[in-house]
Amino acid sequence: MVKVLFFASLRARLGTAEHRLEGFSGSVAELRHRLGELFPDWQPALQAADIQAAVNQEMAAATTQIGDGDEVAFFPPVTGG
Amino acid sequence: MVKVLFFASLRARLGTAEHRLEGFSGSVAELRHRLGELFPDWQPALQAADIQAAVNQEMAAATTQIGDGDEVAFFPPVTGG
Amino acid sequence: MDFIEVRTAPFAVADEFAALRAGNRSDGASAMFVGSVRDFNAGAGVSGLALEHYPGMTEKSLQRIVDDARARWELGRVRLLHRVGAMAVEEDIVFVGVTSPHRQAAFAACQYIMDRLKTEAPFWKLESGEAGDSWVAARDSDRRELEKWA
Amino acid sequence: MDFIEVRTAPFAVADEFAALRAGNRSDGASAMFVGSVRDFNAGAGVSGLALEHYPGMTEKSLQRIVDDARARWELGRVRLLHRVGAMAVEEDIVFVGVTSPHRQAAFAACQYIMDRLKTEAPFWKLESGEAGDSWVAARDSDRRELEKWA
Repeated sequence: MVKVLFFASLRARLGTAEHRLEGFSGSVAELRHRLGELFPDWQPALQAADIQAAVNQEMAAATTQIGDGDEVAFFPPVTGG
Repeated sequence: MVKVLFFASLRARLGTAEHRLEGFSGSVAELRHRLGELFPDWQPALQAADIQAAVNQEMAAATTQIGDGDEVAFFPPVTGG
Repeated sequence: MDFIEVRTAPFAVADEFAALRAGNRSDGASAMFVGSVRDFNAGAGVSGLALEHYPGMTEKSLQRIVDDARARWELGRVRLLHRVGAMAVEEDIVFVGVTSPHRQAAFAACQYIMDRLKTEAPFWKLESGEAGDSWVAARDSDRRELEKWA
Repeated sequence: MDFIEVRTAPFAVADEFAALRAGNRSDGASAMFVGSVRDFNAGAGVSGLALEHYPGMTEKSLQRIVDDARARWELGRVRLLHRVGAMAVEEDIVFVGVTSPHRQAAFAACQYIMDRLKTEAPFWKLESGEAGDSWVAARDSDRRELEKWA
């Protein structure tokens, strides 16, 4: 099971903060694609060019590999401080 | 009359904080020289390479002109902050 | 010597400065930065904001930034506090305080921590204002500031 | 919007920060620096120091430095306090606080004010320590720091 989190404007656009996906393994880019297939309404927000990803709470690249038990987060550029 | 002030280590070495000089006009360098003539004991301290001068409370060059009523100060490099 | 905290409660600069200095006889320099809620962003009136973060990742991210600052400069104490939750205009959001024997190191590290925090710590701001609620957009200028540390 | 003071009494960072922020809704950034008495200088134990200045010239010098900072950056409030007289180790000597709408301007101006103060404001330090009293020597490094503002 992969735990997927969404933050800030992305969470607001998707209307959900968390989704759990069984049986996924692949890259961050592939996970984004898979979520778009599962939830076509999510596609525009999920595919936005500035969306970033973290895997197990570390910033991740599109090619970062994800497997069972991982925590993945998608979010817009950060604006703290 | 020119009012001459000395600060910090220079004051300590000369043993005086202030000297008033009548009838002087000339440059900062000439004033330094004149004070050395008047007080030979002061020469080594007054001629030290790092001694700086201010005229009327503004940093001054060796060539800055001084006349009656001016306030001149000699001091070592500053060390505030 | 690091104190890093994500919190909802306001902080007091007096307490943070006291913690940087108490018994600290060797660091003559203390540099501090405070970021506060402004009443406008991109021109629109703002009445307050809600700060969201990614619990767990936030703390790791802040610790890494502080570790990297320590690797670059000789630092004494570092205190980094960032608030989350609801805040009104004029409230303080973030405090960074750094002590060092050297003034330049204290300034540089304080600025470096803020520059990196702005571009990589997972915080997001939702502003409330005249025109309703809106998510604050990241600024290219914040990204460019990082170049000076490359 | 400038507050510049040469004083014998200690200052409180809490009061200075409060004065930088009270009713200040437009400046999101506050950068501050505090310089404190260290327990060593050039290796010798220090128990305290006496700070001497040139009354009249000091205030003019500090005002000029702040004016020059304002000409370079968009600043809100500036507070610059420098103590004179006798101080023990750990006591605070100088406070510089600057607010701005822009973080980089606040940091730069705060650092600029300190860099110039260090090389041109007429203050001198007499340290008391293990080896008796000695005048603190100016540092070449302070002079070199000025080059970044040229």
